[in-house]
Amino acid sequence: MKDVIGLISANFTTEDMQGLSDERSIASMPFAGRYRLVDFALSNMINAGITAVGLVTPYKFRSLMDHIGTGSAWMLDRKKGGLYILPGSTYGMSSRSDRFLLCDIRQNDIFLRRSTSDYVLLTASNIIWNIDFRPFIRAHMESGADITMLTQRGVRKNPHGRKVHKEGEKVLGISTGVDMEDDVFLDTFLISRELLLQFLDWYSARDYLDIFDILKDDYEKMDIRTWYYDGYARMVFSIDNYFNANMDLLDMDINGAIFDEHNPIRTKVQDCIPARMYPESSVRNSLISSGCAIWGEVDGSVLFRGVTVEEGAIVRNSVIMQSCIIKSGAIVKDAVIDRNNLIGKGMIIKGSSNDIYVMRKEQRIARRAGS
Amino acid sequence: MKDVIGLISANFTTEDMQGLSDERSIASMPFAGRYRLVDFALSNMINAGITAVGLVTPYKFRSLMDHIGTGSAWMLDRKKGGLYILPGSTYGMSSRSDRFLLCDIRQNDIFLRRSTSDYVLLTASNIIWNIDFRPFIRAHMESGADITMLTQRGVRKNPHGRKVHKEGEKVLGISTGVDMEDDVFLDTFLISRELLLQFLDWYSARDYLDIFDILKDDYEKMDIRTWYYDGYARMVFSIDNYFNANMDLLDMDINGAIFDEHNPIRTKVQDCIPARMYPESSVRNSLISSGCAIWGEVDGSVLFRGVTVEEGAIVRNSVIMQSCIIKSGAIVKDAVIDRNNLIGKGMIIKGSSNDIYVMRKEQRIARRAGS
Amino acid sequence: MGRKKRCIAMLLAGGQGSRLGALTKDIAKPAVSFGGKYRMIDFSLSNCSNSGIDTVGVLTQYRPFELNSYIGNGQAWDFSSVDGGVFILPPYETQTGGKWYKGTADAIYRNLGFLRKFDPDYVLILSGDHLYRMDYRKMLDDHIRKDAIATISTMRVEWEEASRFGILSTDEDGRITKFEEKPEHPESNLASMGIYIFNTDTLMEKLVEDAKDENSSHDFGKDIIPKLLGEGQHINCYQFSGFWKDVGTIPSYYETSMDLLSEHPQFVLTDDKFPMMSNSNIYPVQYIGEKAYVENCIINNGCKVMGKVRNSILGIGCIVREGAVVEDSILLPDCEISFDARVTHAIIGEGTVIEGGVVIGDADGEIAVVGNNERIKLGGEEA
Amino acid sequence: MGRKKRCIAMLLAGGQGSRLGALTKDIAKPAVSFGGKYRMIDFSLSNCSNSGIDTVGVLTQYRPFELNSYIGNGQAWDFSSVDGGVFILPPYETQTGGKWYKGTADAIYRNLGFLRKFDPDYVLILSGDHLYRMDYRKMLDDHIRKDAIATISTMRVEWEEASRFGILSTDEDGRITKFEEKPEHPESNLASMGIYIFNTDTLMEKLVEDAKDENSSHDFGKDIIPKLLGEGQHINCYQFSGFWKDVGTIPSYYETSMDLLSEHPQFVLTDDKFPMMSNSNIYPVQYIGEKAYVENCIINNGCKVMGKVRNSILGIGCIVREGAVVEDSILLPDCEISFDARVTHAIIGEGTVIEGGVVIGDADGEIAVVGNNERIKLGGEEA
Repeated sequence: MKDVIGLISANFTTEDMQGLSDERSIASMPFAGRYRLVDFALSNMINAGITAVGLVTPYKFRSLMDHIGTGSAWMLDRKKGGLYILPGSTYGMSSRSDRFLLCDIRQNDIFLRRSTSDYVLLTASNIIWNIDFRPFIRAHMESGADITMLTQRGVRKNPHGRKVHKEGEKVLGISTGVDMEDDVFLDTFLISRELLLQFLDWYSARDYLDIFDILKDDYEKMDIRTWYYDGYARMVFSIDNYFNANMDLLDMDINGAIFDEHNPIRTKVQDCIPARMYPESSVRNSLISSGCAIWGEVDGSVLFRGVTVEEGAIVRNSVIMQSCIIKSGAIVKDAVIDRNNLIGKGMIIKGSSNDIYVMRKEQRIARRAGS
Repeated sequence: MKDVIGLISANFTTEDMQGLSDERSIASMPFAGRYRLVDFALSNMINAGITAVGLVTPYKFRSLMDHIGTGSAWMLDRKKGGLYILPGSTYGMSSRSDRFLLCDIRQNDIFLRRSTSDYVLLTASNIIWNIDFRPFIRAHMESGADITMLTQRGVRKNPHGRKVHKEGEKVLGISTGVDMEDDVFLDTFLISRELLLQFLDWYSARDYLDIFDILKDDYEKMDIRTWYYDGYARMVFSIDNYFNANMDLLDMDINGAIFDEHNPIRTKVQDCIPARMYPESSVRNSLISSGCAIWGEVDGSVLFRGVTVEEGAIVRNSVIMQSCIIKSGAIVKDAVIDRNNLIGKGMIIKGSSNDIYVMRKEQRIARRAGS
Repeated sequence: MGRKKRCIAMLLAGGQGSRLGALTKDIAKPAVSFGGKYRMIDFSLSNCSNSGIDTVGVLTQYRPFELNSYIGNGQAWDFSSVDGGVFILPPYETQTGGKWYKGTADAIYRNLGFLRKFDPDYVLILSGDHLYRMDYRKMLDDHIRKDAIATISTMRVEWEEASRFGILSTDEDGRITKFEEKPEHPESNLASMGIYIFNTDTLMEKLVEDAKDENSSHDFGKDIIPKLLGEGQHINCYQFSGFWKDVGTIPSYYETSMDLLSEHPQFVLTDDKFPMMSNSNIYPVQYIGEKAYVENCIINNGCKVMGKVRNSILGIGCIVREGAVVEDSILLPDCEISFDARVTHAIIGEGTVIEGGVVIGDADGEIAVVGNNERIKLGGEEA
Repeated sequence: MGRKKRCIAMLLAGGQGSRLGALTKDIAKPAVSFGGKYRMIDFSLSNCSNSGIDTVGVLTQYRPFELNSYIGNGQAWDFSSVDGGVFILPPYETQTGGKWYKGTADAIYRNLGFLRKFDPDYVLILSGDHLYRMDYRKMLDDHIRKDAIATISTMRVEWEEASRFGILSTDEDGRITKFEEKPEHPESNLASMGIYIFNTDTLMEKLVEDAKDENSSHDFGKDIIPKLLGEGQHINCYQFSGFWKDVGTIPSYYETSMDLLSEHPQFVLTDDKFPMMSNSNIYPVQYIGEKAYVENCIINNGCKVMGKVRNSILGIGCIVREGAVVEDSILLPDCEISFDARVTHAIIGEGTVIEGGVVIGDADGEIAVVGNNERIKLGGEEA
């Protein structure tokens, strides 16, 4: 797929992450025990054979860059193409959720101008999916459309999602907020490189708008189509989205579809000793990452690397991030615990299934190494 | 040198580069045909065996990141340690020339906290030198000083340089502006990691100051020493500094000392065909990079990659950056020509030896691919 | 070509390790999996990397493909690639024909050109299949301090085991006075770990001499060391303290592995300052199913456990289906234990599938071993 | 382990290339320098990379060290390392002993396990020492369209040269009807380039058959292809157009190199869309001194020219001292031509030093060749 270059937007945020994204971008949110959200966009791109990918970074890019490192995990450490780290505008600092800010693209237009590829695949960095982009790309190329938007039937209400309004096959516009059965825009679209560069020229005065906002008056004139994806896909805009997507992976079928060994989701390699379940432990229906040491009970939960669950401690229906320690007798239920937290002896942390408790990082212990 | 981590500051700028640093940081200024200024700081660090290096990036970091890429050119693509890309404060955007802003360090304090090394070697990204840091490090460790500053006898007047005031061995303070024979601070110092972290705590209210400004009242109380370096070293703050340092490399001795094959200055690898001198060309006393095609006359100049000098064209005492074309009969003298410029047929570009002509990038031709 | 090297390592990884039976049928012993995610060679390579040795030659000969692919350019162990790195050194053909490595000393001899290229002051000679954590810098410091021409790393072993090793005697300064390869009646219990440091000049000289000696078996323990001692040369004994094991047989492989499941394992895998690194692919996080039962286990990335697993080690990418039972066993990477199969007191090779209902091993018998990439069906085996 | 591969390449790099004399005394022919910064293998590897082939097995045998180090993990040619990459495949020892590769077909036969591991639909077989730029996708498309079991890439050669090649005849559909290895009286001038695509099944089957044939020399051109034709199998002829050269002798090496200095070289090194990549270390920029004279030259990174250089190619890191003269010559990487030395109509090997005042070659004589890593002194040669 030398004909297509990728552009991943990681310069947006929301306020609905209850503090989990205060010091990191949504793109670098830890997920499913060892991944970060941006892994999905990057892996899907390279699994489709795209070898030149631009990543528009948020202002707070340290945690993202720590993760991305060399790009070698995604085989993007290359002479031709490779991974381009592109600074996003400071506009992304305000909790605005526009995914494809014109100014983010303009200030990195060199990435587009330097390329010789015909098409650009743009996608957001907050989508959990394992999609083969190739049929989508083929459909766009064959249709000759100006833009092809990737959509899916809505599976739940989401105030942050974007609904596509269509008349027959023709896209008339989008609006924010989606419901079940709506055509949901999966924040992924194909456009020719030339047309995208033209947009930058035409709308040079309107930097602080999303590319789909500036299109408002043009939907009529342009050939904008949709392409329907029926695989698993979830977008993360809020703590609920985040929690539910983690829990979805306890479903064998979804887990198998997302972590397909033939189209692997790649992430940064870290050396970590294997997970260790001790004689008295009880573990069920959970993801237990390497470096975990389990003496207690874990059920219906996702444990990131290096989590310790001591004897008699109970973790249920929760997401526990890296290097947390759940001391003996403590109980954690319906919660998301950010990294480096210590849940003291006998302490009880409880949310409820429709109001997940969130503990921000390093709340209970002196600051430790890590991010 | 696992005892020492490195921290390179690239988040500062000056206004004296005559537009050459408008779209790039000083750290990413192209130099000596194929290098960027930051290569010296990075290479000296790794040649001293330092394997964990933080690079505080400027707000406009795209060109720097393009160059740094994976860090693999400096063998910093590692599991333990490696290269950490650290976002600088937006404060570096204003053309302030403070090299070690407290806020730049504070907002990346995790890099320091996470480390287990005892010492931090801080250096600026605008110094051209090939220094073996190991004796400097050894001297600091053995002396037990709080801070050891690396200095050199001033070789020329420089309003941007910083002068070290001493009484005997004791440093009393620094001031801006240096003259011949002054003790010039080479913007490089060693400090214990603990002490640097303490500074962040003590001066938590004074973010927008250079670390040596906040020390004003402390010079008395602290054991701050200097270590004298007598090798070649030049700092680039202005177009004159930049031009002269390029020209210095036409001196075989300086060239050999800087590009020492046993302590190589490393840079990003790019595949480029060899340089080609055609039958009628005349080339003398010059650096001619790969990808150059020379039909005309080049004397006392530095040509970057992919420069074409057509028949009858003359280039003298000039720096010509990547992908420029000097058309037949054109004359370029006493000039710095930024990349992607076309000097048309018969055109004459002339500065003088004390007033170098500067042409910013892509002035004379339609925008072409490149940065 | 960068600076002169102080010390480079030559890692002997050519052996088959035939006493590991089915486990080394198609791969070299240093490539055998250990602890579910490591391979034997990880320990020596990690030791080198953690000891600041940046150049390693790996001498291969027996079925090196998996090993070569695994080692790659050594980046997984933080070997840099510009000044040094890991170099695979297979036997090769010259203008006068090709020659296989005839012994450990011969293998190094055939690669004197490699030593000359890097021109180190010292050469560290290692085996690629030992389990230990060692900072070679301490041994090198000792070698230099004692001003010896060679140093052998040793440790005390149980007296009853001593006749399995090369056994040495020393004077009070640690100078070796006697060396016997596998003596019937050992005079001491100080055993060679097969780890040597040589001054490069001496090594080169002795290897050239040895190559000309038609009676030599070209082995360090059997030929080079005794020869040097016979000449009255100063060979220093470095005493290592800590865990070290040459896991050479199925029972010792099994026991050493299972010890990782004890409360206080003898060999501790984790150590932030001296980590054991490995070259892992990305596998998803360990999945423990709704009906799974897991007790006292080590479980690696990519495992999916739906059945029952007790006192066992599951290598990366293993699958234990519903109704399957795995007890007191080691599953090497990418095994699948199908529905209602039962694996007890066994080692199952990499990529092997135990089909539904099959029973492997029993608690009281010998350790059952199934080789790599097999498919075991009910009522008979099929490759 | 990633997806099934469509096509992988097997690159034969085991040969000595003895007709290159001193240039291949200590390195394999595919490792010989070309154009001052490339090595012969760069062209095949770049072609693979540019053709979207992400997995390459490199079969080595003769003095592979420089080649192995140079290839590394293939990253210099943008071969990724997770799903594919470049794999060095030396001869190896099995439980029944070690065997050297006996011919091109035997080399592939001994690595059937490698083919099975990646399980491609097609296998592309290449030589590691040819100079050309070729998009193998076009050949593969042709192979698939013609529904052949094998395809040979060919080109028209001068009639007088034809007897040096494998010569084919075809029917009007491009199906090969006859193949003769180096015929004395060639029937056509359509020459095999030694580049084959096989359906994997066919290839495996035929290699197994060939291995059992005691009369076979185990060579593709001499055994496998004639056998298939004899069986009436459909072998397709793909006609390549463009520059291609097997630089096998000193004169052809010299001429092909010097052609790079002509106004319109036959082989164009630069092509942004299909670049020839190489694995270069970082050398500083070319330095041309105050008193230097440079005329019609190719000069690579790291060169320092203080003397006079005419009609010559200077490899990376070469030094030409003041008063030295280099004319009509090729300096391979890292040569030094000392004060007042004179090199004319010569090829100087890598790392060789021509000391002050020495005169090598003359304009009218044969091409003078000095091997790698020599030091030539006044009044006599010394290694």
